[in-house]
Amino acid sequence: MSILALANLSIAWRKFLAKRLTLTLGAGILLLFFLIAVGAPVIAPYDPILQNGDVRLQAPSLLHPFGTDNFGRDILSRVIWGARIDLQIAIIGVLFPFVIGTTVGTFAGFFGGIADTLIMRLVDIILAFPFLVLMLSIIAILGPGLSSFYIAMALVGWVSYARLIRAQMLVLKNSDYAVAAVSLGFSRPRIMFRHLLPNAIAGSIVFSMSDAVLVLLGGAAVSYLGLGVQPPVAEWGVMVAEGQSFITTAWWITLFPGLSIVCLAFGFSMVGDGLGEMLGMHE
Amino acid sequence: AGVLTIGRREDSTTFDPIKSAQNVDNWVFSNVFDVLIRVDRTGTKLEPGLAESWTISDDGLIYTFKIRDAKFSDGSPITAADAAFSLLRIRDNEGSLWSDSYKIVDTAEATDDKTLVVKLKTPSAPFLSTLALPNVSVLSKKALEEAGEEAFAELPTAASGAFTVKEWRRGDRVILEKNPNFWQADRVKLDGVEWISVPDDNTRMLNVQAGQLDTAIFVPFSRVEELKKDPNLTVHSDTSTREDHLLINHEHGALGNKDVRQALDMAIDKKAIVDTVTFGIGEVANSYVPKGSLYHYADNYQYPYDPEKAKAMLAEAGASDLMLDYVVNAGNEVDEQIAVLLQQQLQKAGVTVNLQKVDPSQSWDMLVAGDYDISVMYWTNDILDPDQKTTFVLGHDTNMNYMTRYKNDKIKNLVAAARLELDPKKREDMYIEVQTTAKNDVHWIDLYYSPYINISRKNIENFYQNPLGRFFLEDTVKN
Amino acid sequence: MSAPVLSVRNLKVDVHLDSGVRSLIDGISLDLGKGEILGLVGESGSGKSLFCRALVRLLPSSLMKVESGSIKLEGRELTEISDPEMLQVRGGEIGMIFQNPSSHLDPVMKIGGQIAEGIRYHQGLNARDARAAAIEIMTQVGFSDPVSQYDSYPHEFSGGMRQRAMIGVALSCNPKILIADEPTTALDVTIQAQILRLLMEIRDQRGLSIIVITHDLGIVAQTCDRIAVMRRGKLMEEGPKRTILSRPQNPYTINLVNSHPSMPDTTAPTQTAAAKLANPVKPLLEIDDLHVRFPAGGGILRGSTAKTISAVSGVSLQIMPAETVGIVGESGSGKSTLARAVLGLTPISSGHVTFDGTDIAQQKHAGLTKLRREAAMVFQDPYNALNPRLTIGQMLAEVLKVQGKFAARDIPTRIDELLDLVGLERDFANRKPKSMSGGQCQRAGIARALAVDPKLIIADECVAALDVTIQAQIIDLFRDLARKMNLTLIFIAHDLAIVRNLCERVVVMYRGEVVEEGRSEELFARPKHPYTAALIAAIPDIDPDKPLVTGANTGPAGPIKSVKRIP
Amino acid sequence: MHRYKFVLTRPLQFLPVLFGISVITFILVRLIPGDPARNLLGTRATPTAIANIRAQYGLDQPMWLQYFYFLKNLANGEMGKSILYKIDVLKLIATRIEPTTALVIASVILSIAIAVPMAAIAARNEGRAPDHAIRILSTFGIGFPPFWIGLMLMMLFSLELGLLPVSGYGSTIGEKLVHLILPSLTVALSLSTVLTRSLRAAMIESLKSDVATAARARGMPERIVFWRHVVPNSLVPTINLLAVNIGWLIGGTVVVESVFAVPGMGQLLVRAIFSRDYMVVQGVAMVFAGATVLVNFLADIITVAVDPRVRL
Ligand SMILES: Nc1ncnc2c1ncn2[C@@H]1O[C@H](COP(=O)(O)OP(=O)(O)OP(=O)(O)O)[C@@H](O)[C@H]1O
Ligand SMILES: Nc1ncnc2c1ncn2[C@@H]1O[C@H](COP(=O)(O)OP(=O)(O)OP(=O)(O)O)[C@@H](O)[C@H]1O
Ligand SMILES: [Mg+2]
Ligand SMILES: [Mg+2]
Repeated sequence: MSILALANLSIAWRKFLAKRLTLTLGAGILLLFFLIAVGAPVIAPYDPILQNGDVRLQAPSLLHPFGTDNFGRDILSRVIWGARIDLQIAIIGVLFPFVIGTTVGTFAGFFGGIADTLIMRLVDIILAFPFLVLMLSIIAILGPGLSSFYIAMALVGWVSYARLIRAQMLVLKNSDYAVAAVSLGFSRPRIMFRHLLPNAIAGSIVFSMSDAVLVLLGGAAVSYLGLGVQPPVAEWGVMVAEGQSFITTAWWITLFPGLSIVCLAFGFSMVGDGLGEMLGMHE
Repeated sequence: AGVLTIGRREDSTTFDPIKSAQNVDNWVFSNVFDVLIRVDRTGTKLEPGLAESWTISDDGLIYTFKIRDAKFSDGSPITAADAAFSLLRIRDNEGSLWSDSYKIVDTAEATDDKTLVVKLKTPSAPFLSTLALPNVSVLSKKALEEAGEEAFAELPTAASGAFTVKEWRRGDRVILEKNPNFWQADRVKLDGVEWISVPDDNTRMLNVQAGQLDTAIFVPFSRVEELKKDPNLTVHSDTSTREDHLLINHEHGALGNKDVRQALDMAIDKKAIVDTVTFGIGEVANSYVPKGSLYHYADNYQYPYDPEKAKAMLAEAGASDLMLDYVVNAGNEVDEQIAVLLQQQLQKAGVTVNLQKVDPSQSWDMLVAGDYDISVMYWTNDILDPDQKTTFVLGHDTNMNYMTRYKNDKIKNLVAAARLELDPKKREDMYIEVQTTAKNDVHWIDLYYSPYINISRKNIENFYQNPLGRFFLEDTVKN
Repeated sequence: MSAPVLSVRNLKVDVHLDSGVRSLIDGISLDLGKGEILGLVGESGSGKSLFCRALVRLLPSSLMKVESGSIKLEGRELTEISDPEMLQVRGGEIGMIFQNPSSHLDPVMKIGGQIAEGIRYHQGLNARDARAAAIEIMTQVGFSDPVSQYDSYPHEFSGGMRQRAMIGVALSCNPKILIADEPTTALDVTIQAQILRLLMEIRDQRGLSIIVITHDLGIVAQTCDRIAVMRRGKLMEEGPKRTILSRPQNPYTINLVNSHPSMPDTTAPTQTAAAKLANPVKPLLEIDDLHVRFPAGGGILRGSTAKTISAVSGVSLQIMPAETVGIVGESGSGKSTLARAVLGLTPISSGHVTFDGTDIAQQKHAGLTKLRREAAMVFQDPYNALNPRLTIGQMLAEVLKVQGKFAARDIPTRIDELLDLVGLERDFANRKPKSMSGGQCQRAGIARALAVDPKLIIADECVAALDVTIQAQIIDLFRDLARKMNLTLIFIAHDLAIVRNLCERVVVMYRGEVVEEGRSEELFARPKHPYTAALIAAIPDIDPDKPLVTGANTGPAGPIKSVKRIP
Repeated sequence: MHRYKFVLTRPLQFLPVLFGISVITFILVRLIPGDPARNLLGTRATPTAIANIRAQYGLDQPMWLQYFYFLKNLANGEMGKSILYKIDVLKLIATRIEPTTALVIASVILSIAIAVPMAAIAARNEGRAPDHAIRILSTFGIGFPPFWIGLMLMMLFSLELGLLPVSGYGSTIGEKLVHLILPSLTVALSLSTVLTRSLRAAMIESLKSDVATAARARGMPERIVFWRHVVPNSLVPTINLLAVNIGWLIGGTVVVESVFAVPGMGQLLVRAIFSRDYMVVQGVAMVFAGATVLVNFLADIITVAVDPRVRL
């Protein structure tokens, strides 16, 4: 490749950056967290679960940039390892609801009728159901742990996607190109999945990014009530919750994991905004 | 003078003493209802309450109480009939949570207004102690029947204690007012008391720091050091009967082996737990009978912390790759911290621990079902006598020795005998034997004792509770 | 011409994009005399709207800038005044009427309120006086019951009434100049005629100066005094209406004038039709007493208290093979519904549709399969009818694959053929609808219809959104195709001029019924039904000497009586 | 009015939802491991005492029979008796319903009061510094958990400045209002971020809409264009977002109630769940669900009132 081509490429890239600043910035943040998560064993200065009675509750210092907790564990290392769990929570916690909700919403919106009515009533019920009762009971029934949390999230979370997609489907299935597809003798699955779904899904993709934030917070809320990730695993929500008894004496225990949640959330919402701009949601 | 405000975690659930077994309720009952016999401030002696004096027949079956001249808050006299009614009610009432504890009572009769005669089915050394329980407080038969049980439980119309219930704002606070008809009314300095529910620990402390509450109870260990520095506050540390211990399921594989249990005991650094979890406030426990309680054996054996030896013992017992399921109570900060700590300590002895955090109700189920290997629980005494706890923990009773499934017939017989032994000296010896045997068997692992920690503003004096938890608000002064 | 009210000199507007600066208005100079109506014509994207917005500093994007030039309003230089002063100019001096009243009227504010708003702001009247003044204006623009209509919301009115309201809003500030940006494109001919007449009346009453933007030369011919022709941001030609229409100088203008469909057509397609009629055959499509009803209340815009809406009621038609039939009628008369019902895209309430001998209601499966393989539809809105995520090539390939008439190997060649057929370059196969102009999309839509290799094509208002030059191209294309491939064509439109040009037979629909049907030249020459007559009379002719006739001239929004009233 | 016909018919659609919720809560709470009787008895529970309590509350009956009684009670307007508090569930809820309702309403009002100006500033400065600042700020609002925000507010306003009470609820209206400021601010800080985002997007769209252009073209100053045309046209999607979020909001008060010691239903619910007080969990869930349904209904009415085009 010639120098000229490279220069052109970099100009194009810069233009893309300027245009998609939000998206790029958001994706950059997410990528950073991803790298941190992947590189945790290398980056983290200490073992995240190793307790050290000699350095309990130490304020941030050169040795421990984020300080230590009441077991003398290094907060920085825990925050770094926490990225693994929290990214996983955000991704899996969104993926399942997304897939389930999208599928259900597509069918309900496209076919309508009794199935649609039943599904929408179910959606109403879940929406009206106190989230906490549902969450706590599902976790209690399934036993504690991340997988229960995912299942609970999926059982509750699909509703939003189903609603979004269904609403889009109702509009799109009467659109001219859907009618055109019918008039051309296309099969229903083809119309649903090849023609309508790709056009209906943009809103859900954008929403999934803010949903990721909500899932992270849901995790934190469940942790506050004591049913989060099992100790001694480092997870930001749990760290924040555990640190609450030290808020007045050792602020660093809550602040750094809290800030990490904020940054990750910020990354996700930037990507969401960026995708929205790109997919022409706000126009 | 003045109204004392006390911040606590949860609000009361009822004012019918027989229908609750929770400290939140009992501690308020003690302010509102008086008992025949009280436990003193040190928690080691009984002292007269509404019963001025009492005699016990030689066979230990018949108790005769002389009821003091006292009035309910509505002005009616407190009679032996009321006392008999209350005692029989806790035994017979359908809604009573305590009937099992009073099944030993055969009859209770008021022979006259001031004389109550109670006949037991069998002799019982701890019986007098059980009369000090707030749940068996003396209620006014007339008031209760006039108001109806439910209404009375909402807002008692007659109080026998230092205060009457003026208002109960559910979920928020219980408002008590001085009872002018209380027999020790001149002892009471406060005009009233408000028990206010502030669930969040930080918020509760902040309320006292900001001067919006006079006192707060349940101070987290982690906050003590800092609160002591606040010039406006006094931090109180009152001896309690609380003991935290590690339950072991004796029915699970290697855990049935005494050597393995002893190894586990040696693998645990209790001092480190005291330092980390209680911030040095607690004290390493050496017996299931808490320090300062009746018949506590101070010289009981204490396993040394020796992870190497523990490892060797485990290997010898063929349990070198021991894997244990540890049920942790979610939402309990202290429990979770102990779990994290123990996990690492046991690791050093080659024991792998899986933490299973579940909510407290569920952990009960798992413990009862034997669905666990180890788990940390705690116990506080309701009565002064060690019999209650001993029976539950070692009496081979219906609860499988507090879910440990520990079996030792010698202990079983000893516990039963001690209950009947009326001679204090002999009883003490028996309890020492129980304590040493249990320790040797490692029925569970004693971890630490911890005090009640409360804070109050500097203008509050004489705010304290006895080891059984009773707050002596009749002595409290608000300046 | 008296001293111009508005005088624009050498106006330049640029847009500053990442990719560089593009000139959108390139040195335009124009004068507008007092009481004059100036017609601004030109193809889509030529900068007509932009020019007018530049006058009042309302450019649609922050990336655009007026680079140079002067705009003098009665001697005052508008490019130099401050923003607050400009607020007074907008509305107060220059009023705007927009193309699409549905989107420019505030849907959540009462019509009267929107008119009164400008009055209160510009004339400082109190609420009561403003209301009175607004009612006065509403009367002027032809509201029949302004006092009660004052409190109605835009959605409660028909398109024509909304456009009147829009004019009322513009008049409310009592401007000296009125700019009407394509004021009638969304309306059908009869309403269009009423609105144009209204504009002229207002000019006469108030002595306003008006700029009318349009792409329809007929409108210009009927209403304007002077014409300015724009193309690609430049002024092509400008002058008195008659001069431009009769002796256009610029080649673009010549093309524009020549492609106007109302020009007498010498190559009438009648011979072929006559030839076909000589040997009668079985009809390809037979519609017998067709009814389509919709549950009421579903239509948000037309909600009524009736239980159902009869969109099509009792239509019977026979279409012969290779025939070209036009269906005309005002908006909402049921044309699209009829088309959709015929193709089985909307459930039929009663009646029969027989396609090539198969009753599609009775033999549903067989009928629909046959229909889907042999009939195709071209949709009204070129953008919406194409899946935005597929390239034209992918779209055509999919149709060909599903129809299965070609081997997979031959599909690429066939796509090229189809693109050639509709006059698109072959590399359009790789483009998505977003990057194409309306006309190009329309061609792609036609290519898709042809990909089915149909016997019957139903084209639903497929040229309404396009400008005349492209319209003409597409009409030619259809004519060609009909001839070459022996197609049967049903052509739906509300533009009668086009239908007259293209179709052998015309069907006139009114409120769901067929009110008249006949051979084109006959029907246009001697309409039997008064509604047909009104429709024909309302076509703005490019000949300025054929005056514009508002529908039956029954005053504002006068309804035209149907012969048979529908209940 | 015809447009409001749904006001009469819509409530019928609530019934299946409420019925569904009753079934699900009923089954769900009973599936959670744990025993209300043991909870009540605490550490000293003996099997006989447990059996005794289970019998008293009918927990020893087969599940379907329990549900039948539950429905029968419900038909009589009763919801059973709390195991923990020993009183009628409805009576219990009645004592707790006011603080939660007040908290939710105050939070909603406060979040709107925060969200509207924030969104307005952001939308009118789209792509410029204030817009970015507000978007970053609003991410902080959701990133930090309410108990953290709540505590910070308390330390600032109560401990340092001594302006507001730390926690609690009060008994007079004035006291209650003062007590509600901090908790509702805490909820509002997170809720308003969601609203701000949605409102900002809607406003940006509206600002570029033909309606705004038309208003500008008739010489309306930007202020009038914004408040009279852009804002009303941006409200509907936000109202619906709020309605959808109301369930979450009501649930979200749980944490805030316990942080600020507000004696509301959230606290009641948590305590009931943890002590397996089935009847109370059922009752509160039904009330929450009813409230959610009601709010959505209100949102429908508001939507119809705000946007004359909408019919339901
Ligand atoms: N927001 C915008 N950003 C960039 N370019 C624009 C924008 N709006 C319009 N343009 C460009 O400005 C040019 C002139 O547009 P304008 O709207 O004036 O056309 P027009 O003559 O009114 O066309 P039409 O008949 O389709 O309304 C077009 O090339 C168009 O692509
Ligand atoms: N899905 C539907 N539900 C309810 N009413 C409908 C529906 N589709 C069409 N209508 C109504 O049926 C009538 C005929 O509509 P149709 O679209 O066929 O008119 P059209 O002649 O094609 O008008 P246009 O020229 O505006 O395209 C109208 O009153 C319309 O409101
Ligand atoms: Mg234009
Ligand atoms: Mg149509």
